[in-house]
Amino acid sequence: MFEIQRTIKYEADRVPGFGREVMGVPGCEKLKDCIQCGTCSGVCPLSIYMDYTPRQVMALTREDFKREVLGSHTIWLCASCYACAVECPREIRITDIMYELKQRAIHEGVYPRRFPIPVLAQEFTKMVHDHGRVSEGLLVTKLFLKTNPLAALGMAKLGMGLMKTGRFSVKQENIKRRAELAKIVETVDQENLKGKA
Amino acid sequence: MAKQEQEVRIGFYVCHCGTNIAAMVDCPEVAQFVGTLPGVVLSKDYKYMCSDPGQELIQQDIREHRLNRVVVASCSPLLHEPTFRSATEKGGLNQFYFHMVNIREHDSWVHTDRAEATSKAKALAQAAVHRVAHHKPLETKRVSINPTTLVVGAGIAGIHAAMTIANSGKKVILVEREPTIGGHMAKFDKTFPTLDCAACILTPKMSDVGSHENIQVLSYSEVTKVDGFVGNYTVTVKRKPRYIDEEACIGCQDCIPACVFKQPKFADEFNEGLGKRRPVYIPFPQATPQIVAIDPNTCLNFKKGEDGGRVVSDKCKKTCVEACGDKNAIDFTQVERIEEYEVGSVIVATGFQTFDARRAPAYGYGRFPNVYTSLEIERLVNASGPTGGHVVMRDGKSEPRSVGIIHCVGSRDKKTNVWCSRVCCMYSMKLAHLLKEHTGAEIYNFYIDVRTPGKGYEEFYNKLLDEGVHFIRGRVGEVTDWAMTPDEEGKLVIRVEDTLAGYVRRIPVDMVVLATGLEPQQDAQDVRRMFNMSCGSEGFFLERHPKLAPVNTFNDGIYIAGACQGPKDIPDTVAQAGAAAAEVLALIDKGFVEQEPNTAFILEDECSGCKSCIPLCPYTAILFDEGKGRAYINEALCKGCGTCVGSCPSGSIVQNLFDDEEIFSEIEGVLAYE
Amino acid sequence: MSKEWKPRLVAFFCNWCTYTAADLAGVSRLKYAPNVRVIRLMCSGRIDPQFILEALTKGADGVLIGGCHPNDCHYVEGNYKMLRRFQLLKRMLGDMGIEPERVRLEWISAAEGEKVRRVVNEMTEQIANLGPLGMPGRFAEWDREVESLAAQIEAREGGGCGCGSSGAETAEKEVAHV
Amino acid sequence: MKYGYFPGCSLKGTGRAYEESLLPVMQHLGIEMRELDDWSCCGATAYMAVDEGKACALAARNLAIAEQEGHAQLMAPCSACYLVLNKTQHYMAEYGAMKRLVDKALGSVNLRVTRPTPVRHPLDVLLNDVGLEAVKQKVTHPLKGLKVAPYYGCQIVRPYSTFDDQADPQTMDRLLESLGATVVDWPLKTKCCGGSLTGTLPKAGLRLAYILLKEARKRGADVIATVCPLCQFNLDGYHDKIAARWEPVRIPTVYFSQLMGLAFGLPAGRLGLQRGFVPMKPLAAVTAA
Repeated sequence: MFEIQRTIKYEADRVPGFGREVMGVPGCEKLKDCIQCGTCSGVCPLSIYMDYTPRQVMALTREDFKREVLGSHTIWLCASCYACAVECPREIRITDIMYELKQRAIHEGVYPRRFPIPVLAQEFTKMVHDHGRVSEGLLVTKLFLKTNPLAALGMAKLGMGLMKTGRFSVKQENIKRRAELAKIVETVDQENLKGKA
Repeated sequence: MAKQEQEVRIGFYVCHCGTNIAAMVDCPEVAQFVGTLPGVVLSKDYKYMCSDPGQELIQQDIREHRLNRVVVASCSPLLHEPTFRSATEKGGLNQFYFHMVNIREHDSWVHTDRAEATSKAKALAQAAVHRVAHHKPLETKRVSINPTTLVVGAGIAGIHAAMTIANSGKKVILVEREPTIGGHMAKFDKTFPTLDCAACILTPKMSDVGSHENIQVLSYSEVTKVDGFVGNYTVTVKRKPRYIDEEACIGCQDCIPACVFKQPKFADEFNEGLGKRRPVYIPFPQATPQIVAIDPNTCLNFKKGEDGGRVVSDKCKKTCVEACGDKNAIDFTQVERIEEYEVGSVIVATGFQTFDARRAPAYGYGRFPNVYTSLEIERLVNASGPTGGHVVMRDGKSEPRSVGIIHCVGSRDKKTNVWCSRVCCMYSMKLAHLLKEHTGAEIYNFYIDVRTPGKGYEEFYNKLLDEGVHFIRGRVGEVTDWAMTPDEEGKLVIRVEDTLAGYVRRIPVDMVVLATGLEPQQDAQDVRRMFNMSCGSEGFFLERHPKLAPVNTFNDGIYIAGACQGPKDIPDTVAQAGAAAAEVLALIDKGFVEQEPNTAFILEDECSGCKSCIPLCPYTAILFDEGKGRAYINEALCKGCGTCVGSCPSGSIVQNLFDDEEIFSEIEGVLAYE
Repeated sequence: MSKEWKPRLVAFFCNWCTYTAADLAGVSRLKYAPNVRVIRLMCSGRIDPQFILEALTKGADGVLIGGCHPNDCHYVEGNYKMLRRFQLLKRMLGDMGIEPERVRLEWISAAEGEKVRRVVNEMTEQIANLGPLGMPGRFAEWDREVESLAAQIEAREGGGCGCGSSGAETAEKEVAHV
Repeated sequence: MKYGYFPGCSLKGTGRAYEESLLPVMQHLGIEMRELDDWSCCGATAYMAVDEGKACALAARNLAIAEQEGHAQLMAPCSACYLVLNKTQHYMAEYGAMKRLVDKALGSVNLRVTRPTPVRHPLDVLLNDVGLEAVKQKVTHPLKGLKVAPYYGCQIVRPYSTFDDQADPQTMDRLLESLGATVVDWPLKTKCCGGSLTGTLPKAGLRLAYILLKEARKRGADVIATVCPLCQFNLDGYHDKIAARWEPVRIPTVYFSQLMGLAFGLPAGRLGLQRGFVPMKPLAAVTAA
């Protein structure tokens, strides 16, 4: 016995306008020029772990398959090494498109649950908002507690080692003008809202 | 002007050009508007003005309505001005009583708002109506055509064009910068898709050229200067010294083995550096002319001179001279010579260069010895190549068991060359076939798209599929030498997304072939300037019209053929060379050209004799009459740029077709419409 | 004017490079602002500064000149010669209070259809921001001022010596300095 | 020579040894580095994934502070900071909307970016401002016989770097040569170290680190030299896990600045060398000399 699955896509599976919307974002406009050559996947160090290769993400985005793209692992596996963007023969900034897709996935809350990467991104952001700087030790600790407490045990040895070499601290770094930072963030939020209105 | 006693009667026609114009410009409205302008006797819109009925319409109206001016609003005057001028003339008017308005290229094709486009068309039409009222009858000037033709570049395009013209009994001067004619094609082993041997079809043609009574081959020479105009060009040719008296050398090649270098030692250009040659050499056995050349950079009889160039040192034993004996063909004192030739027309067939694979660093050319360019493989599979057709890798002995051919290297890439080079798919498949035939290796083709638009090409693709050559659709990410698995050790690893299978793959191979694209020659811009041509944005020479004048340039009497106009394969190149030859022969056969009468003249009464115009003329057409204290223009030398007219302080120079009153009325016209 | 004002540009393009480039823009179906009206000349060297002045006085809001790139002139160096004249003209226009953006010189080769599109769009936008030049209106105004001044003078001097015209001339000079 | 100095969060945490070695080395070369007052997070990778506009505003805050303090140039040793600060300037120049957004956000706290401040990597400064000759003159303990694999990682050469080749960078190679070391030619100079995936998705992230370590060892390197705190952490911190998953590939990974310090004869104990997990054994001889 084996399970079978339908893979056909109907027009109803598309979210018309999604591709155009992404291509309207600064840095993402050249997606229009993609010729599906696969160079991005060919140079990507992580493409071998992806459910869709970067090239497929480009095709799916352009064809409005929003759910597939935002729900993919690919966008979270991108390590931002920019190899694809540099090698792309159409000068598509694939890394920046990945960022845009990550933002949309977070915004819509569609990333896989307990998937550590988006959680890391959010924890990171929160820490920056609150304190202005990132304290790596604290960040990692929080991350593991939120996603996989068991794995935290596996990392304990590394943590101990870091502490021994004076590199691990759960002390929170702070900047002085935190209010200033909060105001900047708030203004961006307001502008974004205005933009959407 | 005083002579305009006659009442101006203008006929105006606006062309729909099918829907090309009519879709964006309301043609009836334009016609209706122009009909209200003073001087316009009739105003019509018509579907296709350039068609026979359209031209007939003009002629008929001239007769019936006693028109004495004609304006047509349609496409670019660069396309159809001659058509309508001739219709005007056939209608019984002087052809220069015509003016043309460009509402297609400059209006309907570039705008998106119908009202705006219509309004622009009206303004442009009104300007023409204003202008044409001031037109004067002019006569064209006939210039005779020198029946000798210059062909620049002796690859297959230049050879074919030269032969075609020479066979009709006309003289040809064929200039080639290398020591032999033949170009890139001479380096190829087989040609696609028929796999007939390049040498078998090319070398007989080469020797025919060499011995043709109507063709003068100037090998190892370069054109450095071109003066004159259609029908009468003076061309300056630099004859580079090959240190051999071309008349005396009989091509016995006894001097070559006699050279003091017992073994060939220097990189052989013809073999893409894969073989070696001596300082005295002949590029390949069937080279034409059959004359050796001495390379002063490696010959021991030369040393570095004070200005950095090579000068004779006389330090060598000169065993070559000894071997030459009383033929006395070796002449170390030879220097560069400058010669001038008079010709009537020119065919530029300067070809292409291949993309430098080092510009695609991810593929490791120059870093990994067993990464080759396609041209190197051409020599490697060639029976007369450096290994006698034995395909071995750089170690000189081992045959590859697996080969990866990477397509589109330096093509379809915005970082290097954006265009498709057209020939790489086919030549890659040809090389795949030959490599498989020679070595039995597994061959992988990595492609973005397989493009086989040519007679028998798709069939060739099928043949390759039948032969079991792998085709993997994916542009290679990188070629590296680090191994992940034991079978990758010591190999070149190609990492690529197999986009059709949907997997990223690592494929270890012994040899990588880079299918490098075609690009304009290094000095294409200099050549373009010399012949007053234009280049497209990619740097290939621009044809006058992509469909209707594919071998003409914007400069009359200068034609282009072959890959200097854009990447193309041998069949297309030969076809184009034939077309260029036909254009030249048509010109020679006609015997004369009519020149646009847009020359300038000086109103003697108004000239103040300030002489400021004289140094402005690049053709020294303006002279000074000391007796009268006035300048005057030699019409035969004037080419009608109007620079002197624009700068004359007393306004005493007039340019036919572009005189002040014509232009001022045009300015007024375009602005009169709200 | 009841209609909404839109910039009007007159362009002088040389036959060999820029006019051909504009044709190429057409063949390539590039879209650009419809505000430009092209006048074809054989060479940018033919451009007399008076053409530009004439265009501005007859109601153009801007003038674009297109010629071959340096070293690429079909007539060897007509473009250079025009460039020299152009520099002088620019200074003069500046003295007249005409913004420098209104008269623009661009080298556009036959292959640069895209550049035609970019330059026309840029210039249209710039001039739309500057607003109408309104030379015809300004001239009419100047004429009226001159006339009224002349009338005043005539009234003051009783119009005895028939020097009305010379009076108008001096008045014009004065007005020009305002 | 004076530069504003943007350390970034890592150089105060896991990448502490980078700062500990870079500052004395630069001082030794007569370069003044003034740390920006009250700098904040650069807006790094993780932030870009949440909100690009905020990330740019954050980066721009630091640029505005640099401008306010009158720095003509800003040195950013961390690769991620280097990239984000550069990217922000590119985006602000290229996209009017981004510039308006950032200007507005900064304006709300009376900060302003009025001119581009060149953001420089220490390698760029060392090669192009200081010059290799000046570096050589300071070398008292040449790293003779030490085989170093220079590892640039991704973000300093891609995509905004102007000072080195994207495919085959050379600056660190030449710097290391001038210290007397033998540079190991290896093809993985600019490959990804796994980034933050070593922590979040070890299966994928650690494999990348493993490949780098394995190849460096195979090519006979004694030590890997790096320019980025995250790279150093990934290549140094996970040897046990890598050994458990694949095979042991122990090889030390240090900052290029630590090697410079050693070559300059600065006290080894003050270069943060004790902070590495895999000690740099072969250097014992060098430092003793």
